[in-house]
Amino acid sequence: MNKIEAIIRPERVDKVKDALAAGGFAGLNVVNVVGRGTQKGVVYQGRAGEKYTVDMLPKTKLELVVADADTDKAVDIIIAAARTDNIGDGKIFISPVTQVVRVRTGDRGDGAL
Amino acid sequence: MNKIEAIIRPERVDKVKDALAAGGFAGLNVVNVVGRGTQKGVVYQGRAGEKYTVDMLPKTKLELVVADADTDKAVDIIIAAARTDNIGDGKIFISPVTQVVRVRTGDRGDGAL
Amino acid sequence: MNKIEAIIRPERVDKVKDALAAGGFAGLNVVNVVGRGTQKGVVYQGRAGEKYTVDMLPKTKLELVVADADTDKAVDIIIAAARTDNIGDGKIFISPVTQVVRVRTGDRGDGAL
Amino acid sequence: MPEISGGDTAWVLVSAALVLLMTPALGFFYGGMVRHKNVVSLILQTFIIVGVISVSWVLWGYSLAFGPDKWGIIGGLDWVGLRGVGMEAGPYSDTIPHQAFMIFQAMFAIITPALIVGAFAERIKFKTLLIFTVLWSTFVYSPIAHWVWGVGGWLGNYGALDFAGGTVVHISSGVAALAAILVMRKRLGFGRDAMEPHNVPFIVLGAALLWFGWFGFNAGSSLAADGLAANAFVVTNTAAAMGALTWMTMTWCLGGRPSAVGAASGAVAGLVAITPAAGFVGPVSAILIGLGAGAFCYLACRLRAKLKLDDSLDVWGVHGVGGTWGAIATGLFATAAIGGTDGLFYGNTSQLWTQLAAVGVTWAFSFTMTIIILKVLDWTVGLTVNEEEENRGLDLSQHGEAGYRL
Amino acid sequence: MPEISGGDTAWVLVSAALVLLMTPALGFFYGGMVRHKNVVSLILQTFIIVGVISVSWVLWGYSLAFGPDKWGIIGGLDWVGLRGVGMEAGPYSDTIPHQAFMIFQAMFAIITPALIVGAFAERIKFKTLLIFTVLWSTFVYSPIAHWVWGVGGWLGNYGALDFAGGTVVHISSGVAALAAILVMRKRLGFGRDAMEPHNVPFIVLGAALLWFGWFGFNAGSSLAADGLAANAFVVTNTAAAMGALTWMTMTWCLGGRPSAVGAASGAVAGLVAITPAAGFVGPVSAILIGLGAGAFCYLACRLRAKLKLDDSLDVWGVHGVGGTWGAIATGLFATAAIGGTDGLFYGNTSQLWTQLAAVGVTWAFSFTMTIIILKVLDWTVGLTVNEEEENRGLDLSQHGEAGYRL
Amino acid sequence: MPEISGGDTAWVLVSAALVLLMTPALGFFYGGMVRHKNVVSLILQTFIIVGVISVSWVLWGYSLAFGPDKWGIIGGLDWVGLRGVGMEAGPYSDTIPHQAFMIFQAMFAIITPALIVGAFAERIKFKTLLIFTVLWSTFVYSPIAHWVWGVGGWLGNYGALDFAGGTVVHISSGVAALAAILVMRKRLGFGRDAMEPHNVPFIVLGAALLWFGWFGFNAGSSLAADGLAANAFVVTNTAAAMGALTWMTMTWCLGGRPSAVGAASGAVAGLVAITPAAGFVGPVSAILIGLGAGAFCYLACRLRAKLKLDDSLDVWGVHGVGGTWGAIATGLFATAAIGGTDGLFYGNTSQLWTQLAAVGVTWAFSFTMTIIILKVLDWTVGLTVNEEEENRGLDLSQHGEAGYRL
Ligand SMILES: Nc1ncnc2c1ncn2[C@@H]1O[C@H](COP(=O)(O)OP(=O)(O)O)[C@@H](O)[C@H]1O
Ligand SMILES: Nc1ncnc2c1ncn2[C@@H]1O[C@H](COP(=O)(O)OP(=O)(O)O)[C@@H](O)[C@H]1O
Ligand SMILES: Nc1ncnc2c1ncn2[C@@H]1O[C@H](COP(=O)(O)OP(=O)(O)O)[C@@H](O)[C@H]1O
Repeated sequence: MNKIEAIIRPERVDKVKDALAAGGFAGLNVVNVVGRGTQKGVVYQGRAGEKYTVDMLPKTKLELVVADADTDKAVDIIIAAARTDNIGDGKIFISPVTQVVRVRTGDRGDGAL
Repeated sequence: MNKIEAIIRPERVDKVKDALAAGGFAGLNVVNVVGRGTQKGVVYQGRAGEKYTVDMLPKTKLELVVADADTDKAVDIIIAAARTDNIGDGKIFISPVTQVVRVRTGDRGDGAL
Repeated sequence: MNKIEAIIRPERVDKVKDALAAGGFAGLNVVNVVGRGTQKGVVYQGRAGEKYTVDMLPKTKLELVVADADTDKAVDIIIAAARTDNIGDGKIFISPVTQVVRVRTGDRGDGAL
Repeated sequence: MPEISGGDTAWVLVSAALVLLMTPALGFFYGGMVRHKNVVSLILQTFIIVGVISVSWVLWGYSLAFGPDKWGIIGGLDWVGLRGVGMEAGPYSDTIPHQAFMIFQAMFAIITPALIVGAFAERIKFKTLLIFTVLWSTFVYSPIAHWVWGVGGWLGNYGALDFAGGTVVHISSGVAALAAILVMRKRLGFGRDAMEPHNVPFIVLGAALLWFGWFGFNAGSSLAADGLAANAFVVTNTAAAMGALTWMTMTWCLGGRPSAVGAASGAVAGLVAITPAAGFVGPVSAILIGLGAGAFCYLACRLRAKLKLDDSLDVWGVHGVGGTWGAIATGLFATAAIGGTDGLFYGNTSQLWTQLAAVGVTWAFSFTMTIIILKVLDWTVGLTVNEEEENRGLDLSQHGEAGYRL
Repeated sequence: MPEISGGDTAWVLVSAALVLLMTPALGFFYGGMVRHKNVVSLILQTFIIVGVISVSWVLWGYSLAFGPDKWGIIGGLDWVGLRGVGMEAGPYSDTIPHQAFMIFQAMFAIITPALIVGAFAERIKFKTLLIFTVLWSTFVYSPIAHWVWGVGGWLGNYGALDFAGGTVVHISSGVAALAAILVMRKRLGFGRDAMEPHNVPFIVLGAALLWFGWFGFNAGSSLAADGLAANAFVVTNTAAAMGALTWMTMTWCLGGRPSAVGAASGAVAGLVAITPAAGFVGPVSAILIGLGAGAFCYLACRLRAKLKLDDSLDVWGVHGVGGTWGAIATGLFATAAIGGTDGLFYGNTSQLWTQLAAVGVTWAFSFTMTIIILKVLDWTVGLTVNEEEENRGLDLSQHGEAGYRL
Repeated sequence: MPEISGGDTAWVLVSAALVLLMTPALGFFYGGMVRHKNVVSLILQTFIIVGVISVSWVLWGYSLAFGPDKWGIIGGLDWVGLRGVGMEAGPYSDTIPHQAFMIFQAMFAIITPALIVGAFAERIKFKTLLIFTVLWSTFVYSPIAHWVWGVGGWLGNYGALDFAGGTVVHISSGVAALAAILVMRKRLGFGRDAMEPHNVPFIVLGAALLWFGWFGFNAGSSLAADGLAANAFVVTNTAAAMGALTWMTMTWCLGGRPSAVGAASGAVAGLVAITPAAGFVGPVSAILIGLGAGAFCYLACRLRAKLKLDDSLDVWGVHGVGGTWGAIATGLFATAAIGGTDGLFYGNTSQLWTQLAAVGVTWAFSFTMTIIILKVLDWTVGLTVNEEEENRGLDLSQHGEAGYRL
């Protein structure tokens, strides 16, 4: 199994979530983060007109664990729904998960997903 | 080493935390998330009596890194303390961790846990 | 690639972030957590003078994904900037990442970092 | 000639201050109800309406509403820029400075358009809102205020009773809300997403300050610190209480749990309904008026939801329906022992017809005019923000400010 | 016959409005102190008590407390539904409408049971709270108010001084809190988990609005806009200030750091203690009363914690102890130059005994009656929520509403 | 001898209550503007200043400011501990109790040092702040208040007009802020990190309550419920409104988006500027004064930022510059028809020079004295917290309290 961590624009969360559900990926977690990427930061005007470069911008991180075979499909769904073609669209990271357990039943393995 | 990520009911966090401590697992992190699982969502009545299905419910995620040999023990403790036998009890994910460093000393490896 | 998760003191986040940027590590995410470690907890006085031991303390988690070759460099930068030599300085965990995707372009691999 | 009375002047000035506070209070009542990404927008919209109308009222609004009458339908321009509105008594009271009356009325002129913003919350363009406020206040509020309260106004002459603004303030704004949502698109995701309040304490804070300020609104409308003011104060409190109890009980029985938002909304509904009646009815009637307000307004909001109308914060359900019920209830419960006029239950049938006529006229006028104003704005500056802006939230997209950084 | 005075009426109406605001303010003071999962419950509990008592006071509470005396212990039912309580002056003041007095007193009747909710915060069943409020107000508050303030009430006749409610409001509620926590189970995790305030700004907001409203409470109790009102105003402010400074200093010396919650609590303690004394003592005495209040109440809260009593928000420590100290201090610091009666330090020993007797009677009566009422509720509807509900928080489990969605 | 007037007394007591509320309101205005880790510190600092000055004013502050004059520059110690300040009328008004005047003035003495805390927010040591407050109030505020308002005070005798505290309150505190930031180090990360407001609703809540309270501040300064009070009320509201509109428009034009913080700041700027003028100018002048306030103060804040001065919350830009503009504007727009004195635009050139002189004196005195006091504190207790404490935030490091636990 793989864990997909997708860091996307907050305003695209609903769209991505719905697209994933439509693609059969119900399970996921969402958490708000602040992130910095290769984008140089947004120039921002303070209360008194002074200029700041804010490099840490609010992003939303989606985490979902999927079976190996489904990984590419899920990633493609996320990209399709999250992409605006502008800098700051975000990143997706994939890492291995060795075991999954359903708390309610104690079941393990792919079936517990 | 393994990372255990347990997504559980917020009202069970204290119980799980205490049980882990009793089992010798002091170190852990807690973060609030909202999550969606196979449960179909909760039907909810809005201010004006209209019905909504809210599919993203507040959950709490526990993260702890443990030695390989302790993994099953920790998982069992979590299940025992978090389980209510109702839908929405949550999931546990296990993934490999290759290195751990203690910031204060720079120590690495199992001993730094 | 590796994912570095560094759990550090909140008051050191800015210093660590700046040091990482100076070292060429732009991309990262920050999220607030509460954590418990081997430190025994802080004794705290309640409103009416009663004593509590609070074992869960606020920490900040930095997440960054880096190429394999850069991992040690990044870890060293973090340690140098986060260390106060007191209990509670935090931990760093390293785990494998198998793939990274840039949402804006769909690019994969190290180049997408 | 009676002199300026210190007691009356103190009371009216305090009342004006209390009513001023109601508009920012409304900002919290509304701001707590929207999603967190729009809290700044609601709070700013109400706050800046205080700014806009405070100035326009001094410049022309007061003159149009209360200035020397023209044909029963509008005040003249004689008092533009407050020329002749001075520190001595004016035509509306012998015992308080004319300026005190003017500023007390200013606060009513301020809160009325502010009430409407709840209808198109979370999607209106800020610039459009500002223009709408000026136009609506000038072409809807000032005329209605003149008809009902201005010396020579035709509805007042006709005998319509409106102690503190059931028609002038609540029906006018509540019906404008209804008109607005018929002209304007719904919020994205309306009917599908849960759009629950993001800050319940703010809602109750707003409601509590509204309740507090409403004593100025209603009891201040006596324009004197006398027995009538005391009566208005008592019935105001009683109806608010009963409205809160009723609405909360409705959410308990029909929704399963007693809701804080329901209690707060019910208090406001009770306050709305007692507004026209405050100088005409006694405390036991106030209990019934509050009961009716809680029940009717709650049901109106459910109806609105059923009809899939996106009156974001139920302005029509609370102010339109509550104001209408209050105006009718005045025709039912008024007693000559308190305000000099009897209602239906005290044997005077005709007053009820007068009240219904005033209600009908106000509905029709406010509805029509609001549609016209918004249509014009739709063709010119546009009404709502675009999809991207709405998704990000108005706070960031319109004002560049996040509500909270916690 | 003296006429209604505009100045006095304005002052008493404003004061009533100020005291009304105190109860929602209390909701914020309390709501900020609990954990975030119970903020709605505290804010709603206090808010809805405004609703409940506003209505019951009009229907029967006022008559029982202030109506024509029966045997010195209770008012008759003559004024039920406010029959005969009109726009003219009544027996309690010649210069203000009877209704103004009635509604001013209503606000006291409202806040008193609201104070008690702090004791069983975070665990009471909502339905139980509502029933308790009605019973307690009817069988505890109205009698005590009659004894002390009603025409013919025996404690007033006996010579007990209580300018604005040290016994009637604060001892009665503070002792009821003590009784309640002896009958009711503790919160889950009490004594083990940190249950620190979730929103310190709300606590200070509540305290600030309480302070503001307390000017109406104390200075309004003069029932006239006169020198006595000014004196009450001054000593109220002074004692509040000194209470805040003292409690904060205690947290600094004994706890290591000056605490904002401590400053806010100390201000409230000072306000409580000056309440019975406000019309009898001067400003320098007020400094000492505030000093005592800050110190005694802080120590009482520490004692409470030591004894492992779960008075969640220290109602007994602040209102019970503060009210008791204030009642005694009135017997010490009263001076005939201000309120017509001397206390111990001005040579009149007997007043102190009178005060102590009144304190004792109030403690005993409130304690016993509260135990009885709660025992009955325990056997019938039950007192507290179950474990699962408490863990989720009362907001979601009792009201289906989350305080914040940020 | 005229008697105490109920109307005037009611009005002044209400005004005192309103002004009391302004200081905690300021706590929210400031507290919302800082980062979340310092919200408790700002709210506590303003709250405890209410405590500190309430007591010191009773003990010696009032006597120094308003007591029997010594050489035109200070009040004597005759009224220490309020000896002789009683329930009858005093030298400052024939129609209200002397204590009412005293406590009304106390509220001004309280808010003035509280205004200054915005300058060194997020870095001052709490203990230092307390000592500074006592010293500054005694050696800066009391003298200036005496000069301008005390019987026999030299600036008042000289003819300087200051209706409600443009020089006494706003210039004195705004210039002290400027002095303070020249003596004190900047916040860590100033000029590099974004230090944006953490809670915009709190800012607007604070501004709204300030606006509300300011009616007491300005209209209460008439010391009577009369036409002059009504005029002051009207121009206060008008200038606040215009200030809000102007500043918000400036942020729109120069910053790209209409800002809620800007609207709130502009309202405060307008209120500051109208303060000295409120009893001397009419509503149309108030519009111009508010316009000037919004524009000048906004530009002053930009200048401050350009100069890299770390006046954390722009106390100088708003109160120093706004107060100066108001004092000058009084010399321009005053009309004898309202306050008995004409300004430049009504043909009286000399008044402008008098105003400028008063402004200059106040700037020089406050600036010098503040520098001296802070230098002494720097050498003794130290001014700012250390780096580690500042990074953690003052809430935890100074007070051991987290603002929010959500
Ligand atoms: N190396 C990284 N490790 C972890 N998170 C990253 C990394 N690089 C970027 N991110 C996250 O992805 C977000 C978008 O990155 P950015 O580089 O701006 O996107 P883009 O691909 O459009 O250039 C950042 O805000 C940050 O949260
Ligand atoms: N595939 C997944 N990836 C990540 N998180 C998941 C996944 N499936 C479930 N979760 C998390 O676990 C929680 C509980 O899941 P759910 O399916 O409701 O539990 P149950 O096992 O009782 O059916 C969800 O709210 C979500 O936070
Ligand atoms: N085994 C673990 N798994 C996950 N997080 C941990 C673990 N141990 C410690 N942490 C995190 O690291 C933080 C610091 O740990 P601690 O043991 O106090 O540091 P130190 O190395 O100074 O003793 C904790 O608050 C917790 O957030």
